[in-house]
Amino acid sequence: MTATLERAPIRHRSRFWWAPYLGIAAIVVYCLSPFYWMLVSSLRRTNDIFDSSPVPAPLSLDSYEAAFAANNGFVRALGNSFLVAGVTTVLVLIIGTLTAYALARLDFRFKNLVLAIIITTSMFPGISLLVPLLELFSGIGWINTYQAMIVPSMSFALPLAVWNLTAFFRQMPIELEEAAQIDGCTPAQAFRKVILPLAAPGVFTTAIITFIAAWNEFIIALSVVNKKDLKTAPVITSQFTGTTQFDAPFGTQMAAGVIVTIPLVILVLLFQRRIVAGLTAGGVK
Amino acid sequence: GSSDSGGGGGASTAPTALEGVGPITLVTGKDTSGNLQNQVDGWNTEHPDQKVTVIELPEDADAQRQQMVQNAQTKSDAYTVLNLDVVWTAEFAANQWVAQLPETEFPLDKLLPATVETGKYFKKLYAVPTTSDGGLLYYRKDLLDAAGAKPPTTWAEMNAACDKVIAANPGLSCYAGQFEKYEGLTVNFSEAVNSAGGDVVGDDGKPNVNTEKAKAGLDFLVDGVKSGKIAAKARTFKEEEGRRAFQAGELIFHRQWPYQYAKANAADGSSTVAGKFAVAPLPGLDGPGSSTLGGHNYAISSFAKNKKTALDFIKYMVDEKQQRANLEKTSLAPTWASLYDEPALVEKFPYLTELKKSIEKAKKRPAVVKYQEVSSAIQEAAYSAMSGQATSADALAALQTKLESLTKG
Amino acid sequence: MATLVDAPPRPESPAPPKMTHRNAGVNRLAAMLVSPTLLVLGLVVAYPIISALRLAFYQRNDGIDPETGVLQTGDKFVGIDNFTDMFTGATADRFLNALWNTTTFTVVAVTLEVVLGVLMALVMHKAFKGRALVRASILVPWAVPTAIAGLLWRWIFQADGVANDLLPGEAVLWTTDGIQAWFAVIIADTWKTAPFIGLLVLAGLQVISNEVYEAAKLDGASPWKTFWAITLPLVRPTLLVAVLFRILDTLRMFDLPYTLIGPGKNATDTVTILAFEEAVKFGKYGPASAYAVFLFLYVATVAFAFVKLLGADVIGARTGRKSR
Amino acid sequence: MAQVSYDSASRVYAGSPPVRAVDQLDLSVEDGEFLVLVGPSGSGKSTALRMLAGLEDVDEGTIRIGDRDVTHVPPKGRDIAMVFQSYALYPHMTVAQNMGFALKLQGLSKSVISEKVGEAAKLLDLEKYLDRKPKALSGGQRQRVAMGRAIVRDPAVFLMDEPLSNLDAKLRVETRANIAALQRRLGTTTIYVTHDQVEAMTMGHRVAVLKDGLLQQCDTPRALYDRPANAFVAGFIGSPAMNLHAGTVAGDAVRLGGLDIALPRDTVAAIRAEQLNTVTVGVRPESLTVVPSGTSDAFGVVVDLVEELGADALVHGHVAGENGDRLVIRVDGRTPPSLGQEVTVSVRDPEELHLFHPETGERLV
Amino acid sequence: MAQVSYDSASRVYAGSPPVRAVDQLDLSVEDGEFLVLVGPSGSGKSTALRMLAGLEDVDEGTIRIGDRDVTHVPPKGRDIAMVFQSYALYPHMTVAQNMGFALKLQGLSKSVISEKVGEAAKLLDLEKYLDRKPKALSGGQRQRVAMGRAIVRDPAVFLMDEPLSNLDAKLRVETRANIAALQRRLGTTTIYVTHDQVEAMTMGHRVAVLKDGLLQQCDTPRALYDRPANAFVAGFIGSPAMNLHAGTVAGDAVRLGGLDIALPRDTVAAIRAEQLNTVTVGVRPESLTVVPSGTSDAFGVVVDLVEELGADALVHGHVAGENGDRLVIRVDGRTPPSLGQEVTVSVRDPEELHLFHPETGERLV
Ligand SMILES: Nc1ncnc2c1ncn2[C@@H]1O[C@H](COP(=O)(O)OP(=O)(O)OP(=O)(O)O)[C@@H](O)[C@H]1O
Ligand SMILES: Nc1ncnc2c1ncn2[C@@H]1O[C@H](COP(=O)(O)OP(=O)(O)OP(=O)(O)O)[C@@H](O)[C@H]1O
Ligand SMILES: [Mg+2]
Ligand SMILES: [Mg+2]
Repeated sequence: MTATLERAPIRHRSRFWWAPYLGIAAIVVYCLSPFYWMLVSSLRRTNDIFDSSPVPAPLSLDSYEAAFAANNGFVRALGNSFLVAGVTTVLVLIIGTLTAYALARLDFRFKNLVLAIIITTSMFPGISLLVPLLELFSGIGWINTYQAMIVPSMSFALPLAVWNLTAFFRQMPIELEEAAQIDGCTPAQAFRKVILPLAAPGVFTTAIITFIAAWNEFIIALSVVNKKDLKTAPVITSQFTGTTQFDAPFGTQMAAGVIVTIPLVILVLLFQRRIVAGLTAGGVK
Repeated sequence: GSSDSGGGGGASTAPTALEGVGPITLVTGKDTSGNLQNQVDGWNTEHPDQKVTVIELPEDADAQRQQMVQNAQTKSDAYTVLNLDVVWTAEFAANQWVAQLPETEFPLDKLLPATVETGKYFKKLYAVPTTSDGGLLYYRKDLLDAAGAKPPTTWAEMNAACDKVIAANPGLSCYAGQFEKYEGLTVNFSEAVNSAGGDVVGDDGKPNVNTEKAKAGLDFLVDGVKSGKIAAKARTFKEEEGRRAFQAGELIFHRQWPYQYAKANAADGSSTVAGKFAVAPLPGLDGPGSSTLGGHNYAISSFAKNKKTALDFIKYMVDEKQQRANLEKTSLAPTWASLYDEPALVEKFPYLTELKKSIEKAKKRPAVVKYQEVSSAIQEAAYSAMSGQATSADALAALQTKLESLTKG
Repeated sequence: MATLVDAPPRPESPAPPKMTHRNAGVNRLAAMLVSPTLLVLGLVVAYPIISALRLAFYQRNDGIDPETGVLQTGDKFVGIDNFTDMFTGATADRFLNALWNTTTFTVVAVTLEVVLGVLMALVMHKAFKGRALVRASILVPWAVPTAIAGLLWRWIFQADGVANDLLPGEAVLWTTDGIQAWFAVIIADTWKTAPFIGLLVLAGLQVISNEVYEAAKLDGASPWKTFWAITLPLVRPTLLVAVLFRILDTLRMFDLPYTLIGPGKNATDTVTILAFEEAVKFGKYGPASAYAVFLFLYVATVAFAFVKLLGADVIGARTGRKSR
Repeated sequence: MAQVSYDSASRVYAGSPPVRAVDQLDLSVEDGEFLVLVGPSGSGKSTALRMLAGLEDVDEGTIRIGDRDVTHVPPKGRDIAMVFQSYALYPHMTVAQNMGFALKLQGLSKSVISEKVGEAAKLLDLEKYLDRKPKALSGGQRQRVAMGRAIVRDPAVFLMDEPLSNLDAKLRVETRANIAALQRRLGTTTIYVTHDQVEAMTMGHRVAVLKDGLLQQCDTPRALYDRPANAFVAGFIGSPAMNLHAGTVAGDAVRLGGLDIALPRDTVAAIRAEQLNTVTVGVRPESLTVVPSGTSDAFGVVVDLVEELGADALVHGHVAGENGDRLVIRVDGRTPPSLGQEVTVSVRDPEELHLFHPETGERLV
Repeated sequence: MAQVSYDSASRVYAGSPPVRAVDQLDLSVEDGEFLVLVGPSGSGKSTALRMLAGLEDVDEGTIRIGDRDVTHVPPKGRDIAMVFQSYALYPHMTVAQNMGFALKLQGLSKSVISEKVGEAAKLLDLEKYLDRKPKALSGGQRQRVAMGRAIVRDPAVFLMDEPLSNLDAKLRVETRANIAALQRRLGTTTIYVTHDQVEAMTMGHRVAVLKDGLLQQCDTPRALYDRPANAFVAGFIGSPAMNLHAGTVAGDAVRLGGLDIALPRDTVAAIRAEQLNTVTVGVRPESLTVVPSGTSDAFGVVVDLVEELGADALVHGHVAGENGDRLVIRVDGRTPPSLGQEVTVSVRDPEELHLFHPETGERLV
């Protein structure tokens, strides 16, 4: 038998080898088709925006030009968004990791209470927090500052980050951490040098989620900042208008939607490399 | 700078003197034309020490209002001049979020009286109108001409015209307005009631919708839906959806704001009805109906600094020069009465004549503190009647009760 | 720990005092690690929550000065009136309806999202060429800002939008009040957030050791059976966290029905929309806070029940060295 | 280099009933001593090591290293190196990084680290694999890496938990010798868990036997083999295991397999003192010899199974007659008896009999 | 029950250079046979098993079970049970669930499952732990669970990868016997990886020796021990290992340790045919005996180290004189020589010498 030659095909081609790929295709289509519509709408001319042909003809970058029109300050807003979301993500990961470590590995009093408190803060309808928060920020002079956007974003992202990281750290083989401690690590070092790299899928997932959440945060950013220089992309997007009061600049908004989504996609592409399997393989029996 | 001491009106009701000179902010929904910045720049070069900074809020009116309310609640001095929708005046005035303004400081007599009314609360001026708006009936002149019909002045005429046109052009629908459940529905309902000779809230501030006339008004809408004269999908229309339908040639009559005029006439192919329509005053039950007033007023936040500058800036903005420039640039309806009669402008904006009529005859929406709740109640009543969930009589009776409790005082 | 009863007392053993000492050390370390998180949460969330709690027992004075039309200022304490009004007052129907919507949205949407999300995770987990792109595209819906997603879906669902173009038959008026609006919200929400669950579950999948799968293969498990008996139980910790947070979020759902369908529609009003309208539109902060507080309690109850029923290992009583 | 002692140290896992994995352990290991810890699977060996390493709470009692009470000292502060039974390799590091990790933490320079790692790798035949990650290694290679990680350091105490269990015989003999030599050279106190009889007998200065968390005996290998403290140790130490049977006391002799064996005087005295009728008699497989049939003081054994080990063979059989006790005899590997055959067996020397209390299992004298 | 064969099967791990973990393996196992696979750590034993199980790609060649070419059949379709070297227990299932999983998949009823699991647990002394999760078990207990998981099924082929390595000697002997008995009773074809000499010698019908992925020899244990095909096998099988030294050919004799040992005639013929001056001479530790000094045909050995194993002792020493070869002698455990002493040693029987080609290592005759 010439198994060598036929190996690969035989091994992988069962009768329904294509079924998983069909599934993948279906899911990708499901996820992308509304986005595609967004893209298509953003590429239509303002005047045939109501068209419903699947491919815009003629293609037009009007909407993008409008979005990037100098007076919109959209580029600057993108920068602000990056700053706010980036700082939020880094800080959330740092302090969330510390907390998650304590929750996953230490046995201390009130642990469940702490977990409960953390998640409790995710139970209050966010819009009800807005006015008191504004009062608070006015009181401490935070209006028109980056931290006024960063700190609330952090507090919205933290509960999930902590819970998720806790679940991950708890799944890491404890022997590895023990081995590191024997090797002379403090618990903190053991955690940082051994557990954290192995929990990369969880950490990067948390990073992606936090970043996206912070990137898309709207109502706080809108309320605590009124200087154009500090506004984030979603806020600027909400201010896009057409030529009159009632004229919803749908194309421009969709263009903006595409533009603010693209960096996230790139980010996901970058981060997802770290979401890999088998990091702990070969570690313990 | 100006050396006028801001003269407050009545002693007890004008608690704050409008004082202080220096940089201020103008808070507004995003400028649609780019002209605002020009106007502000103009002011800024004249008054370098009293710079005006524009703070743009979201395009969505509810979001604008939310920001302004929040700002008032936190008593922040970040906002100085507020660009308020006409219907917000009462709420902002009653809450003392905006300062009372000295009437004598403004050329109110040069403005359209109806618009000035929208800036008043309990007979005192809190806001100065800078732009106005009124509803118009857009109609397909070509089709009506072909069917030999005249622009209608009553609903009956309109229906009759429709029947004729549709007989020749099956598939068209007769009429649409803004019937989605939002502020536009309040406007359309109010217009219907007013055009039937009724009142939503009387001049005495008492609600008055449980009347035959109001019912006749509501029935115009309800029957329209039932008979199909108003297409089912029109119940999802806001301004833009309606405009699209009209431009696509699906509608014979359309109640719409003036902004549609230019768009529907665009010759770039986006509109199939360019040059085929005209505008008329809204029709009514027994004769021409009346529109509801739209538009924006400038007011001064009570918590702001440099109110004197703010006052001067508003004066600058309502001035004829600025209004003319604004009209030319943005085609927004001015409040400066004489502009409507300038031939040059009328030629450029052919609807001005009809619009002026419309605004002059227009009624303002209820000037009540709890306007938002009133409006919600109206929308609820109109929406449920139009969707057939309630009879118009029941809906109006319920609305009356609701409004009474809301305006109790 | 040192409390085992059947151990004979050993007076010479210095253990008990030291144990407390050691615990004190652990407690202190834990306090240090946990406090930054609690601080941030405290700063941003605790104060507002407390002030909202307080407001729930107040109502605004709303008499108008008949001369000037100026509103009276200040709040009055009304006890639990705001809460009783919720259930018996003029808006009780609307509230109960909103509560029903909130609940049904949560049950249905979260269920769908879990199913889809897990499927997505499995797809993203599979190794094949171009996986990175598939991963990225699956996450696209979740990356689209909610406000824009609302607009987008409104666009799709409008009377002559694509949804109706694609569907056969009469055009459906998705955004008018009625069951179709409810479905529209479910569809949009599922689309938007299933990737979130997918991403979290994906990460959970990565830490399952391959050997366990090999063992299952040899034990004769079909892929389907492997999924149920091996994969699912092993991703459970992460899946539960994902679902828990989705439940919390969906119970507080606001943006999507608000932008997609609009407020005031019976089929899609949620409790948060009511709270928002009361507060932001009508300026009635007392009742609004009462809604918020009620919702808060409701969410807490659901979350508690969820954790109790399913999530013993989510909060994991046993940790650290005790179990190796 | 340090002395190590457990003072009534216990580890109790919560549960119902609680598992007393290590129960009131009293054990002290001299400075520089090589102590081998043996015991059945689940007897608490790993737990005892982990307690000493600081990885497991000490629920009762104390543990000392040198003069220090380390009961509550974190692992880092104990200066201990450990080979984990489950390897516990760092999956994200290469073999070299795994081995050098502790050194890096000590702040040694790169060149010193790579030198030390190189030495250890050479010792363990791992040079070819230094750049691989653990998952690309075979079981035995992983175990050697785990071993190497402990060896490169120069700790006060070595703890090794079955460090050679996955190695082949040859490598094992070599590594065993290497470790013993290393330990002797460095003089590092070592506690070594194994289940390999040869390792237990050859490597340590003393051997401690655990059972169900309880220490049974701790003595030199020879003493353990020659004078097991109780029937359990007797049966546990030595492979194949000692034959243990109930024997009837008949005057100054004990009756075993139909054979009366005279007992030494002090043994008899002990039996008398306890007023026993039966005793547990232990005899090692090599204490039995196959003799020509007809020899006196011998009994017949029917051969059930012969295991040939090469050098010698193990004869599994039962005493001829009904319900005869089963026993194992070690015979020369070149001339094993055949299956079913009846061979005549005698006890080499009555001194080589071990007598235990039938109930408590304690050694009699 | 099925015959198994590897036909030039290879497994190559990508890398530079690629690792040929299993290299052109040709091996066939009879239906019902018990084949033991041995080899140094990293020689490809686990890989060979995993190839048969379908867990590893077969890069060249084919694998058959019964008459079927299963090279590309998924594991599920092969009807194989395997004990993993790293256990691979299901962490979320109790011991009972771990063992019953395969049966549950077969759709057996609860009562049947619990009966079978109970039986296996009894066999493996796991009854007390049935409700525990793996992480609350000791290393040996985990290994037994892994074993139990394979045993409860009734597969066509058993694959066991060092299934007893973490068990103590006693349990190991018992389990070994149990497995052998079970295998004989069921007649299930079994491939068993071990590095334990005793297991290798006693359990299997045949033993296959791997080195660097290459099959060295596959024969009965006895044959392997008595006639190793090459120097590698000779050194690998048997513990302690065979003494292997270069010997000079001197006429009909070979000179070893200053001693001329006459060779059998066919051996001499073979040496002549190859025109060799030196050969590798192998002699097992037990083929050397300590004789009274002065005996002829003997040589002096200086004792370097004595390992007492209980029954016997291993004497490590070197041939007296400069640079004398190091060698190991097995002596009676009761009278070991002491360190530094010079003992006189002779070869028990020249027939017990093994001669290998000095370069290829192949056995001569
Ligand atoms: N993923 C891999 N990549 C590269 N080489 C590998 C990989 N997995 C195993 N190897 C190598 O293949 C060889 C054979 O490994 P295998 O596990 O079969 O050895 P083994 O005979 O079972 O050894 P042990 O007795 O130590 O378990 C080893 O040298 C190992 O290092
Ligand atoms: N987390 C736990 N909960 C309950 N019991 C446990 C736990 N961990 C270990 N045990 C039990 O404690 C006992 C001692 O375990 P330990 O690992 O010390 O045994 P061991 O002597 O090392 O055995 P082996 O030779 O099999 O490795 C075992 O019976 C084991 O089942
Ligand atoms: Mg152990
Ligand atoms: Mg192996």
